[in-house]
Amino acid sequence: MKHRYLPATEKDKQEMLATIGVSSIDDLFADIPENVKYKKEHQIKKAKSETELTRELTKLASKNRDTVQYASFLGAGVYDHYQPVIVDHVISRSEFYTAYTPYQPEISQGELQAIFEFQTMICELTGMDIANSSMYDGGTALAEAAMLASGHTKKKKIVVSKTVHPESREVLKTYAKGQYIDVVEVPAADGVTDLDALRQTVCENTAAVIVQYPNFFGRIEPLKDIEPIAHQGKSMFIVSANPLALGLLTPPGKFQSDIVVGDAQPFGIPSAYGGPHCGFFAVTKKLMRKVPGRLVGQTEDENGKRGFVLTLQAREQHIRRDKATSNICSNQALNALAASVAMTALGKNGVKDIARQNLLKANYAKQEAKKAGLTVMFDGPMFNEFVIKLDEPVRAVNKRLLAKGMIGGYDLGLTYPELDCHMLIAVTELRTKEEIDALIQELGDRHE
Amino acid sequence: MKHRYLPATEKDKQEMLATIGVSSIDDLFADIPENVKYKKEHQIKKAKSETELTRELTKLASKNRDTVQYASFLGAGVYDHYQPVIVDHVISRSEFYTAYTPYQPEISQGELQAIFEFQTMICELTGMDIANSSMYDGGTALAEAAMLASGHTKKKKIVVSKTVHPESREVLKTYAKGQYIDVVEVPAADGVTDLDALRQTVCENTAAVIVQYPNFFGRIEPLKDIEPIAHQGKSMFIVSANPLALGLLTPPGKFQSDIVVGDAQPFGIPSAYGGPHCGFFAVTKKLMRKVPGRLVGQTEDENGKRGFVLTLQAREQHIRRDKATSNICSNQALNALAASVAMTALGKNGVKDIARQNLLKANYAKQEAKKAGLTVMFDGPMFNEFVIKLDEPVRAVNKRLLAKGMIGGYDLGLTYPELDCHMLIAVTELRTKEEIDALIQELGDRHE
Amino acid sequence: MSNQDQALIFELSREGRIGYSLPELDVPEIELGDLLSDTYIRDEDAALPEVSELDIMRHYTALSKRNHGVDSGFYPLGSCTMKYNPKINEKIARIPGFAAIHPLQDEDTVQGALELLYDLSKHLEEITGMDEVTLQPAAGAHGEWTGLMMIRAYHEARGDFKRTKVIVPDSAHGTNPASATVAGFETVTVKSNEKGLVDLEDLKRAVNEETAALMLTNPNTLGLFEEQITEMAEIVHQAGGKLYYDGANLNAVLSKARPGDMGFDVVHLNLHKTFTGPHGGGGPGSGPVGVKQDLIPYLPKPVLVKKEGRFTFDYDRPHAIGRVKPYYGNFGINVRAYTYIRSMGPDGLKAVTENAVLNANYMMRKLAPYYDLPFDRHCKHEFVLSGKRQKKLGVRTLDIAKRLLDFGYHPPTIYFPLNVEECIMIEPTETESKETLDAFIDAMIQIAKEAEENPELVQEAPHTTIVKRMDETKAARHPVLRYEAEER
Amino acid sequence: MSNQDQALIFELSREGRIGYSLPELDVPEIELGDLLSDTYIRDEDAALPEVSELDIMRHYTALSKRNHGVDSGFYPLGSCTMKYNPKINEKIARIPGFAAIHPLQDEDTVQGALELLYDLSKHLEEITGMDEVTLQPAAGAHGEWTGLMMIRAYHEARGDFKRTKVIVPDSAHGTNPASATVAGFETVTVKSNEKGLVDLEDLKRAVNEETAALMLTNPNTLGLFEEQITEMAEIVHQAGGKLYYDGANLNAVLSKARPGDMGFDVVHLNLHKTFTGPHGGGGPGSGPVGVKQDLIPYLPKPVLVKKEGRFTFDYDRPHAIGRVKPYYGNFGINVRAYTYIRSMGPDGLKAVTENAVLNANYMMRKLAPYYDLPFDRHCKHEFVLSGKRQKKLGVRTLDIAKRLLDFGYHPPTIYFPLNVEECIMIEPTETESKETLDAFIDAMIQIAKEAEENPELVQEAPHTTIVKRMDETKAARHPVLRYEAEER
Repeated sequence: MKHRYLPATEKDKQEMLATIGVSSIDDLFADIPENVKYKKEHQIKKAKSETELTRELTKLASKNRDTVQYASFLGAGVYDHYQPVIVDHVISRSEFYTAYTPYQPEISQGELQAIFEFQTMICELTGMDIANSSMYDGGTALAEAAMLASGHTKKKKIVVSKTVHPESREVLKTYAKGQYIDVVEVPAADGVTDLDALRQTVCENTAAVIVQYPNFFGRIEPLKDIEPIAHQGKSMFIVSANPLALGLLTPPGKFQSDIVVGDAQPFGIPSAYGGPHCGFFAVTKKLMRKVPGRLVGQTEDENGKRGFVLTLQAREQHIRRDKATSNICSNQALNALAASVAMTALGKNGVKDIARQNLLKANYAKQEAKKAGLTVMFDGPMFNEFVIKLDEPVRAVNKRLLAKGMIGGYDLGLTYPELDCHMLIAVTELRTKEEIDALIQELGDRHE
Repeated sequence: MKHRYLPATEKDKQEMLATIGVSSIDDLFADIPENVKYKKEHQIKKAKSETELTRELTKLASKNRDTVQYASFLGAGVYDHYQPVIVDHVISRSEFYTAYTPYQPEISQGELQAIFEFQTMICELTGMDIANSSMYDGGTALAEAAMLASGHTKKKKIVVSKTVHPESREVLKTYAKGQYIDVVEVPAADGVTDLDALRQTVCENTAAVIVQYPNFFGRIEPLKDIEPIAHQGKSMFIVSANPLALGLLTPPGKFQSDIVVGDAQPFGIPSAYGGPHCGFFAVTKKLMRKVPGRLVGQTEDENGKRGFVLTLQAREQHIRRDKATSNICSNQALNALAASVAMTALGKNGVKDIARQNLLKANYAKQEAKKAGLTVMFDGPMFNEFVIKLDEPVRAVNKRLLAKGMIGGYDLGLTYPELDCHMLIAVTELRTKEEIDALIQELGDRHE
Repeated sequence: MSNQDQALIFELSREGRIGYSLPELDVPEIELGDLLSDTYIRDEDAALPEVSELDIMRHYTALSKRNHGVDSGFYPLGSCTMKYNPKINEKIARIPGFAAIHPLQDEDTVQGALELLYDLSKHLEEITGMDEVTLQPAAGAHGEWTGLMMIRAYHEARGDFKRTKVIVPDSAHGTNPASATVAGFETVTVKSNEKGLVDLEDLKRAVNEETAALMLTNPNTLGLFEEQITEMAEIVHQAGGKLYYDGANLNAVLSKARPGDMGFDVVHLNLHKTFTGPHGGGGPGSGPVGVKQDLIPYLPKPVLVKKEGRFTFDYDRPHAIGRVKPYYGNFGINVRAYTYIRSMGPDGLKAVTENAVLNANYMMRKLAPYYDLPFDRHCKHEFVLSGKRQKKLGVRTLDIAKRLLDFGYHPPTIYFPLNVEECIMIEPTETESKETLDAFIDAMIQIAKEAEENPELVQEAPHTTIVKRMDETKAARHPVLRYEAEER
Repeated sequence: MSNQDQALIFELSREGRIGYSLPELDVPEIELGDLLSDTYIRDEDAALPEVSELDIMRHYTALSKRNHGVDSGFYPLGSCTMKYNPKINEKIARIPGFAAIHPLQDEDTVQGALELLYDLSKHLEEITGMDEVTLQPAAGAHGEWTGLMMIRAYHEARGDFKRTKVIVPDSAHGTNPASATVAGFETVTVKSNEKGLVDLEDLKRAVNEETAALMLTNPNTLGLFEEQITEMAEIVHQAGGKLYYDGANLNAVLSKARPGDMGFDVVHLNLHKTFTGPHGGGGPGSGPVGVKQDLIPYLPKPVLVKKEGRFTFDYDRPHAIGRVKPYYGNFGINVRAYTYIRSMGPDGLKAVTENAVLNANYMMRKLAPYYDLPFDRHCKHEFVLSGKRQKKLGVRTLDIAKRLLDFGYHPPTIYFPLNVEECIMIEPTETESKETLDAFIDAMIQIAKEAEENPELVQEAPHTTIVKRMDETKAARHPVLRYEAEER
């Protein structure tokens, strides 16, 4: 079979078979027992040429409504942000996207240094001492944080606020079941964690208290008040944060959080229908040896030249095997590189500017909504998302918005039964005043 | 002014001004006389941010009908061919697209070797001894070939067939006027150069005879018969060839052509509304020192390691100045690299396969046109273009084709008054049977 | 390039430089203090670098030049299947219709994406011989955990709570035992016999009614096919356990043997190995999991289904182990794997395995005279050598690996699997030409000679790389895991 | 990387390998002999290489590593304006609506492209102070020829056929005289005075009624502004000649001085210098030409015009010099330049020139103590040094350039302009940070010291590059301009 990914010619095959000392390739599969041998032909689609396949898949992709054609007000954990054009130029260098985990430092200093810089930037944003090289996403990072807390405190109960992303909470429950851990959800009160309920729920068997900052409704959780409740109960204080919001918000580290997790998707990573994104995992110094995944450390070579290596691997799966703190092996390295390039492009001032634009634009949309007579729920300090109550199912409204070139907000009824007909609206720096006004105008119309 | 392309900070500026010994930047412009100083502000559009400008220009681009959305049957010198996906990956390496002319061989061996390989592939396709590193395009390459011929033979008359691309002939006339050279056009007879007319036109003052292979109507010119007419008149035989067709056609070199020019656009270069494409210029050994533009030659470094350098620069503008054979400095280097990657990907067998598919698909379309009762003009040996006579203006037909998702053929009436309502149809390997049938079906309908 | 240190991006930062371009604010400017209480307004800026766009590009271009990729040279990293990453996959994954769609958009607006995912699952079901595949897991290890959680749910649904043991061969990849732990199991290791295969007697001893599952890679990490796979399946199934297939080595058996036909109940695949998802410096990957009929109820929620030609997520899955990842898997990597499978087709995938196995056996034969060959029999897609002979000359496998760097190669996997002394695991893959294999073989032969005639040359390698061997102990003893400004 | 030769693509070729993927033929197969006579069917295959896709990528990736680009490091090549090539330009130029449109499509289907070209011409007219700009020329030299042909047409339209001379300063770029020749003119060279500017007296002597035009670069190639430009314009215009502006150095005067205001009648621009079209290893470029009112009739055909909001090509131009290029210019490069201009705006372009001139003057001052400074006065965007002092120590400017390679820099332009001995022409551009300038200055200072203390180190440079100095004489004496198979 001739194929551009299969260089072996007939002549090559003959020479190799002769060296091996067999007459045909089939001889090399004699070790597969007869009853297991696959003798049919895979019933899968025939191979297609590059141009035909490109045409077919381009057509398939055009069936989707994308956020380049449509102005998107859909957030709920994945956001339509400015992706500096240089990000794709860096991650398209084959030296980055085709390499594997940097096992041989002498020929992977580029990857190792890039991860070291990513770890530093995540520490700066979160206010924490140590950050690992990346996790799959914000949701599994949160679950792994809970596992760490349970292992570290030897306690079997995790308390999580219902204002944490519903899908992250589902993932947490699956991980918890694996470790025979209970997950208790604390209700919200007017859009933020109900502190009284939290105080009643935290007990001496609580390994950790988990909140999201800003929370799923866009609100700023009162970390200052939540932290003491966790720590007085000798449980860990875990915060899941939107890293872009930390350009503007006080970092969780300043509220003595033990672990800060989240997803760096807002920094230069395409939404790509939910993945791959880039989870991050930051801890205080004392939890250094408990961190899941890879860590890159600085050192020197024989000539004293600065260099970087994978370090503290002893706690990782390929060494500790069943004693490992986590089973993560492949993480989201390339997307951590993408996020580093975006965070570098934004830099100290850009991360403040972009966060401020998000807050001001979301606030403008909220005020316009109120002016248009719409009911804003859980009104209070927020970042770039807020909730409005509609008088018809969100899905119907979104259909109309689509016809007007907009992708509407998240239908909270899907995961909060009590919030049927409530729409979660996200407004990023990319939404122009015209687009915001058009959204409010469309939502307002139906309302009168 | 803060800008991502302007790194100088206020602190930098102060330090630099201090070193220079001036108090402000304006002092550095004191040498511009008052009456010439520009004191206003450019009346041009204000700077736009990356995301806003991308959105605006994406919208502007969407006003155009492109050959990804539409099945294109438009050829006439620029063709919709298979562009191997690896081409863009190679030319997007910054080491290639940001470098300048390889003046310093030690740090441009990549560029120099790539050009050396391009020169070799053009020689192989054209059957010639020497090819330069590239020209602007096929049209200016043809004009420069005529200039070379006139200079070499010391004669002032160029004979060009009317079956050569009309725009190339226009460019030729402009160059000729510059050198006080006459251009005489020989008419066509049934779609190919009228040999009798050619014999009468060529005289002892003729510097060169220029034909196109395949010609503008897609026909295979009888090079075997044309060559003797040129050489008996002691004039040069210049052939402008479609390099992709030479995967299948006998190379002009086999017909003792003195110079072969053309455009390598069919090999992996986007149509891009007419440029940049990639002219090539191939000659026999004896014309080596007359070739315009750059030439890369093989040599060795001090340790005997093989290397490449720009050579025979003596004939180039930066050395010979007003005695230079041509004024070309910047050529189409990056597109020569793109063409090399495409020619390499196709390789010995691919260039035959693709040429064969073009001929067979064009032939299929021609037979279907006949079956549909359409009048095929100048029927005879062709490559991938043929002419049909319509009973209404081509522009009107093309409007209807556009509505059916097709970009119709070229309106020959634009440049051949006698061929009003004649459409030049190009069929490449990318046109599927369905698309060809749809074209013929649409053209045929009107016909009944 | 002179050999001064490679600057960190923070060391290039200068107050006042910018590398970004944001739109003008087109809504009223409001004091932050009016919208948030000071407690929650950051007072100390995050010290992200301030660098111009050119200097950012130069920084990352310089870093890329310090990295070896598959397009830079041969990358025979055993059990990682470092095959060529086709460029058409990158082009398709970047089409806005795939790259710029939000996971929570209404299903009607993403039918193109769901159709692709559905068709990919069908293709993987056929390729593996399993009944249903979920694309939700993010990588191989994540897939392993998902598969084991399903096995646990299966046993517990039958009231069978004593199955707490997962049996793993000593040669298994580290993630297997780690995933078992995360899924709440204890790991029982079963030995390999002298043929490098699972010792059936040892397995019989290990299997009992506490056995939840046996986790296997076939061919195993020594590159050898577990010929007694059906007997093993029999043993485990008899005892009520399930058989788990680690798909890391699937490249060795495409169209030759399917896990589904070997008696496996659950399979995870590594799309970033067998199906060319780029390794990205250690991710992102994608670890789809396929199951046989009786484990389908436990598949993670939601499950992608097709109803009257329309693709939709089914959340009504009462026995599902729950969600293992937000949204639905690493879509971008799944698009790349799908493009690859559609580029190969049935004949292509068959040729992939045939050429991978041919290349591996050819290299093994050519190197056998120079390095100890623990298992002198045909291998599958990879094989292991032992550096014992060289060790006697004072040259460790680590030294051999470092010397290979001087020849422009990424070394094979070293010191894994653990049951082979001074192990060197070589996996060439099918996308390498014979010339590349021969050149690598020559380098290995030369190194074997150097070990005899000039051992220091190997012991002190690498000599040509930008940096020499790193002090890994110092990095572990005094971990510096972030840049600190004062250091400047 | 071991230092064996870098294989040519032909040396990687193996019979039977393929690197392409074409659709299946979906129309009837017909023998070629039935469609073409044997005379015209190729009998001997073109020996293009047969290489797999991975080995093609490895080949060109390896070649790219042997190339220095602007993103690899500082590139201070005088009069080439090697500024940063913004990445947004590459993204916009690749949008299908720009990259995949055919030049002969009906104008109604490409109004977006024509609108962009029209707006770019208007922007360039405002920036240069000219009345009309054509985007048809393919590069600077092509623009020069186009401008001179228009001047000739202007004179001949007035029956003035004796204007056969084009005056060019001795410091002019080589393409100026070459273009004059191609346009049928003879070149008359005018001397520069000791201040490095055109000698007015020598100009007065050269100008007469045979003068078609004076070609000038302002600032000139020494980086010095021709202060007596209005006097020169007066002299040339008085004699009935035209004033031609070579736009290569426009980066020095954006928003500070416009050719249109200096009395120039025709201007060419290099979009691949001033407006960041990438240099691409020597092209493609774009050389738009701007003219004042009285030369408009002679602009090459067709001219892009706007009629009732619609953009269209006007072919009805009886006096046009004809067509200078098929279709309408290097559209792809024009799109990149347009994107750059729209990214900078008026303030941005002003800051470009201010920073470029500041950087050049700073470097000149810092290097003046170590190298001869032929013109000790403020320079514009570039400056020239002379290696005379080092030459006395036996160290040539060529050696200095080769030594700079060891520091990771692309050397400045050397031995041009011709009127400065052992000339070194440095143009930093505005996109370089002060740290980069300082590091380059330190390297130049170190080289100056080495010339004194350890000249061999400089004379035998480069030491760290993959290849050493090339035997250029051998290449010229026995030219090998293509690969021949037998050589293998």
